Amino acid sequence: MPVRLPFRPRRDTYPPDLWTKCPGCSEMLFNKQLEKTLRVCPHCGHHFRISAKSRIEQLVDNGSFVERDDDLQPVDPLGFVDLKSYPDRLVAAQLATGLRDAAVWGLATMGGKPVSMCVMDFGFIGGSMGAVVGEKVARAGEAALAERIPLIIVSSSGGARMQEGTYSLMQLVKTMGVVERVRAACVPFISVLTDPTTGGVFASFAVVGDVNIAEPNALIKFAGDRVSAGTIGDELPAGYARAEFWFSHGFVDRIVTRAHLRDEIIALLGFLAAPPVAGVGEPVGGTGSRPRSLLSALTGVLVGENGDSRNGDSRNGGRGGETNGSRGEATRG
Amino acid sequence: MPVRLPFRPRRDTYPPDLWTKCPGCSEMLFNKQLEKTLRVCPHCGHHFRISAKSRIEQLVDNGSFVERDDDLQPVDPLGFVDLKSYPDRLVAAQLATGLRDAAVWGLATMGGKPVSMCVMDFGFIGGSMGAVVGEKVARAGEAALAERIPLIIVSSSGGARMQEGTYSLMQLVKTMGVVERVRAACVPFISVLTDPTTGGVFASFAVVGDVNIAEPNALIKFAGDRVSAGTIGDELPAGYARAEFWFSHGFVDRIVTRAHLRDEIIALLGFLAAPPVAGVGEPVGGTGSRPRSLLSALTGVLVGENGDSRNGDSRNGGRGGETNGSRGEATRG
Amino acid sequence: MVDRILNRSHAAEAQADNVTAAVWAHVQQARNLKRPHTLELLKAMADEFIELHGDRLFGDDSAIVAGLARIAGRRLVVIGFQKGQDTEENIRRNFGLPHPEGYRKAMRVMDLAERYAMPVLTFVDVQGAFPGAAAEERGIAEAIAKSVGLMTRLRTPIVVVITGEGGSGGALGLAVGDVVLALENSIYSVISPEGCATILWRSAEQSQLAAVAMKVTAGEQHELGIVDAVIPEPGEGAHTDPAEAARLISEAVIEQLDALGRIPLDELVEARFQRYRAYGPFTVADRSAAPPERIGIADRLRGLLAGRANMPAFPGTRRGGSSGHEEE
Amino acid sequence: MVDRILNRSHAAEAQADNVTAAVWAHVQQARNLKRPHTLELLKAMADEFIELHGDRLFGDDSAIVAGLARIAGRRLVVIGFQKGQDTEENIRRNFGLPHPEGYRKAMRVMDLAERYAMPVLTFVDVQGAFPGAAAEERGIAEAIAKSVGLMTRLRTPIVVVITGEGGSGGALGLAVGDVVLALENSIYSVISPEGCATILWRSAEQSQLAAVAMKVTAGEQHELGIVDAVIPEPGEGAHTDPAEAARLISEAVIEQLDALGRIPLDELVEARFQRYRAYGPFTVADRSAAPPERIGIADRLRGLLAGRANMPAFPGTRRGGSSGHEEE
Ligand SMILES: [Zn+2]
Ligand SMILES: [Zn+2]
Repeated sequence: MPVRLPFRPRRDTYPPDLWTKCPGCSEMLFNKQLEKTLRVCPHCGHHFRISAKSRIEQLVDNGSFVERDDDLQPVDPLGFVDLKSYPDRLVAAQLATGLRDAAVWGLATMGGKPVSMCVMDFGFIGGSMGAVVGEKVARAGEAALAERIPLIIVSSSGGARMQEGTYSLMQLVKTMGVVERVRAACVPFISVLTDPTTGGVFASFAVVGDVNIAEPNALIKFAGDRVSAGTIGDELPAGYARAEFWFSHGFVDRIVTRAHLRDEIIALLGFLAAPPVAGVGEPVGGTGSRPRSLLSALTGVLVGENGDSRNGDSRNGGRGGETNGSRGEATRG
Repeated sequence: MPVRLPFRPRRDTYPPDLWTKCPGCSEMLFNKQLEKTLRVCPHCGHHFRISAKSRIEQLVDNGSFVERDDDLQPVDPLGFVDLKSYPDRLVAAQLATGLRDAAVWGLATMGGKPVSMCVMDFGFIGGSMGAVVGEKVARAGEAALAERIPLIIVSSSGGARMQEGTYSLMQLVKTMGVVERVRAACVPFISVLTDPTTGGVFASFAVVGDVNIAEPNALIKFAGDRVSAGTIGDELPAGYARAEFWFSHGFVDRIVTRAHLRDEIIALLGFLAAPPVAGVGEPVGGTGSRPRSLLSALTGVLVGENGDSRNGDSRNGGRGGETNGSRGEATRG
Repeated sequence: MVDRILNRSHAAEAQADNVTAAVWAHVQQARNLKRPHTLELLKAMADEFIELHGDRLFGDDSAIVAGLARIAGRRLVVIGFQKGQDTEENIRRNFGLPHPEGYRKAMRVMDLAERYAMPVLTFVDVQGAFPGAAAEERGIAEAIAKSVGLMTRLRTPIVVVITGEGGSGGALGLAVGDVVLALENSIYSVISPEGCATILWRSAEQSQLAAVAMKVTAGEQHELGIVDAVIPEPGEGAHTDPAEAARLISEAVIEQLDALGRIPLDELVEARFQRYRAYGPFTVADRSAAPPERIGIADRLRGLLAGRANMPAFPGTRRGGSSGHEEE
Repeated sequence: MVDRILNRSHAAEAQADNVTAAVWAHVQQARNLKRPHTLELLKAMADEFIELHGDRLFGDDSAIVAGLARIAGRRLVVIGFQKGQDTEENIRRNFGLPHPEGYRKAMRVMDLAERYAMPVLTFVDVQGAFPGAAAEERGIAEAIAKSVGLMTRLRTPIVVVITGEGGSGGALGLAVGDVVLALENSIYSVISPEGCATILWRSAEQSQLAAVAMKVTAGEQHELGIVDAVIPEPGEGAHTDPAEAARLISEAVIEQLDALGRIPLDELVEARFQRYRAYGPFTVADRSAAPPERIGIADRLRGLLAGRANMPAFPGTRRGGSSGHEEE
């Protein structure tokens, strides 16, 4: 008999009628207000972590997201037990998040343009990447390849999921294999690194976007566990391994506040479009025609290609206190 | 009426019956003896600069070198005059070296394998690269491409030749364009950097070999003139911009003494061989067949392909005092 | 064996202790400093080896060696991790912990392998990439990602041999291949047992339990389909007879190269991609099992855990995916 | 004008002084700190510009900027050198002197241009690459060589605009194109006049003579076929009316892009290769003019120099090669 998992959509880990203390500036923030600022502190700009579903809602054209493969479910290939058993951790995470695993992928439009999007959820066992997360990233990439539409991955992960052992390690290969094919086919890939993006996720797809965007102050690093475990006793400078650190070290193209992230990606999609046939693309002057996608027919949900905006203007209210949208941007007409 | 240029082969800038003071260890070296050690000091290993002709003699199978395009001659496109006129400098250099310009290229065999080789001569206006040198490098590369035989370039140059102005600068593009085609066609390119390799030669073909070999202590750098002109007042560490510096900074694969250079290149040619057709090369297990070259027919001078050695054993005498042949070599059966 | 640790009867507990001790002894064996590393193996296996140096970007990492080797008459590119044989060399080689330059050198040499039609052989024995700031800030993550990516598409056969400790992403950066072999006493894991214990048990002292739970031994990795074949070690381990160990490795590698050399490159690369594409079992939930009404979480959790018959696969799901190699 | 300097009659000397002064004024104009740089030009020309940062290897060089721009409705990749507008910015941008990371960023963004079918537009205004040890040891030579190499084969149109000082290899790293334009007051040279004077005149004070001898001005470079067309500057120079300068550049660039866009990519890349393949005139000696008997060098030199009628081309040779662009 099937056990019906008590999936419930995670509304809000912060009840709307209560207050949250900002870890950035210690201000008490009214949750309802915080929700309106996309969970960014209006006083200091601290970016709170958000769920995959919230992230998708903030990024895509209203109602355009069609989730794929929400039925993929993790198993316990090693029979792994630490202080808890892995299945227990899975069930607890599923109950807490309403997700079957730490990633959500699907097709959507942004500014009217179809995209393939995969978003990780740190709330699910630290956004760790096991077989299901790797599979979803891979399928998102393969859909982008098949449709020749941009791939957008929003990372938020502690790295590979230890409980699935080397199968988790192999997800680095699986995802990089697909991303290499995406690249070879001249299909755009925008990687968004949010707090935190560490370990094997940073050391695979997240670091190799055509454009790497990071949210301000996001913790991004590879050698998480061992540094924190004291293997290396170096004094680390302030701001070490934060988004701004990676910007100055050349691994992040742009640091973009959450309020500007959607517009930023839409602007990039105005430039990064797969040419009609991979690697060919005869005369490239002119205005860069993009082939009419077959995606609409497949998903049946896309809005018109002319729609460069969506409604949801309420979302744009209450963004006071945001500082400059993106670093190093020179002009933007 | 043609003026007959008084070309004479440069015998030896050091008369054989006299002595030379080694700048490395201040020992007085008998020139005849020095010649037997390939102009390497037997006491301290200092590598004296040598002419292009001597270099070729030391590297190729005896008598196998057939020079090409020895009739290319520089012109004075700018009507350039500094303290002397450029034509005067050219004539003086031609008289001193017996060369028409600072590079010699041709076809030869090494260990019985055909190669295309271009060697620069520092004695000709500091080995500087103008149109003729660029042309010879390009033609050597194109011959390697056409025959699918390895390209070997031995650099020794102060950089681009100022007297030909931006035409000299364009030689960087010309040579890199050809070298990029050599690379794309899976034709091997071994770059040998000798004292000195600086400026535009280092910043073009010399730095991009499949394998970069340097002679010990060779001065190799880009920003030669301006550092020495005092634009930057940094204290430079000892050994700065020497071969060993570049080895530790990752730009030189191997540092090889002159006595071992020929054997080293022959050993590399045992591995680096253009596959039958560029970029295809079906099943690659096995022992790596190389297509029978058509070169023999063209040059008419190649020794048999089985000839893994040449005579000229006299050259191998008198190499005492050489230290280890090459850095970082682990085993060599 | 994890189950045994859970059922804490005295007999089972003793048995679990035995298992744990055995696994930990295996881990210690894999880490034995005297085990032959890449250069020692090459010395025994190769007729000729020309080491190539430098990433052409920043430096030459001595914790990863790479070069051209002739083994049994074959031209190969060999890349591997290298620890020191003594303290001085260990310091020079950063105790075998690579920086980004090591992987970037590896990629440069892999490119030569592809262009000049030489198969690639890698030897994997590394605790992990260097975890310090110097490696981090120069992009150890990027270097590993790119190396892994390159290996998924490199158009030449790749044989990987795990010779000691296959530690995490640092190892993986050189461990993507058409065939993955492992020495009998080697280990392979997604994170070091110490790291795993620190995070999951909140104590590095539980490393032994972590090693057991992660199934790190070569034999277990073979059962999981991550390792294709286990190469036996001579005597009390590879370090007791390095020459014989090298002979056994050489034999196994050549056998694989012969087989791989018969496969057209397009097929080879596609099969390699599909191998890794398939790794990691998962299931597909029964969609008819719709979410129930929302009730108290604690109650539901309790009920669920009581009613759970047997993981891995959740009841009411059909099995999908595969454990990779087992599917082939 | 060099001839005039040599024939040292008084009138000619005065004239030579005038020429030298004029050339040097041109050099100063090209180096005017107020001239608009890449970002200032983009501000005036582009409807949209998204700057991309970082080489994905070591750092982000602020002396080279790169990004995605929309100009007159066209998607372009724009890359250029950037000096500061004031002292603070100049320090931050290292006075516009790039490190290797700048060229490596440029290559990364050029790769995007190729893959997403965007033409490349570069703005060149740099004294030269940063000549310090930090740039040297991280491979400024390698970075420039690779960038030049990539530009010879990039499968998308490239338009180069020399806007100020086209200084040596540092400039060349972004200056390989299908079309090379130059602002009226710009200069282009194989080495800075100061560097040339230091080496050839053994005195940096002779920079003005070096500038004359190297024919550094945009107009002379156009005559030599290195520059395809000169873009006029408004008023007293581009800095006196940056908006108008940007408009004139934009007009010229768009005209070229329109023409280049009609050429199939294979032909475009081949023509670009051939353009640079042909640069640099030389002659072919008459082989019948065999070397004479060996005689005293001094005598021969004297006789030769006396008998020499007229360089450049040695007598007894037929002209070969070409000055590049003039041949087309
Ligand atoms: Zn705050
Ligand atoms: Zn000496």
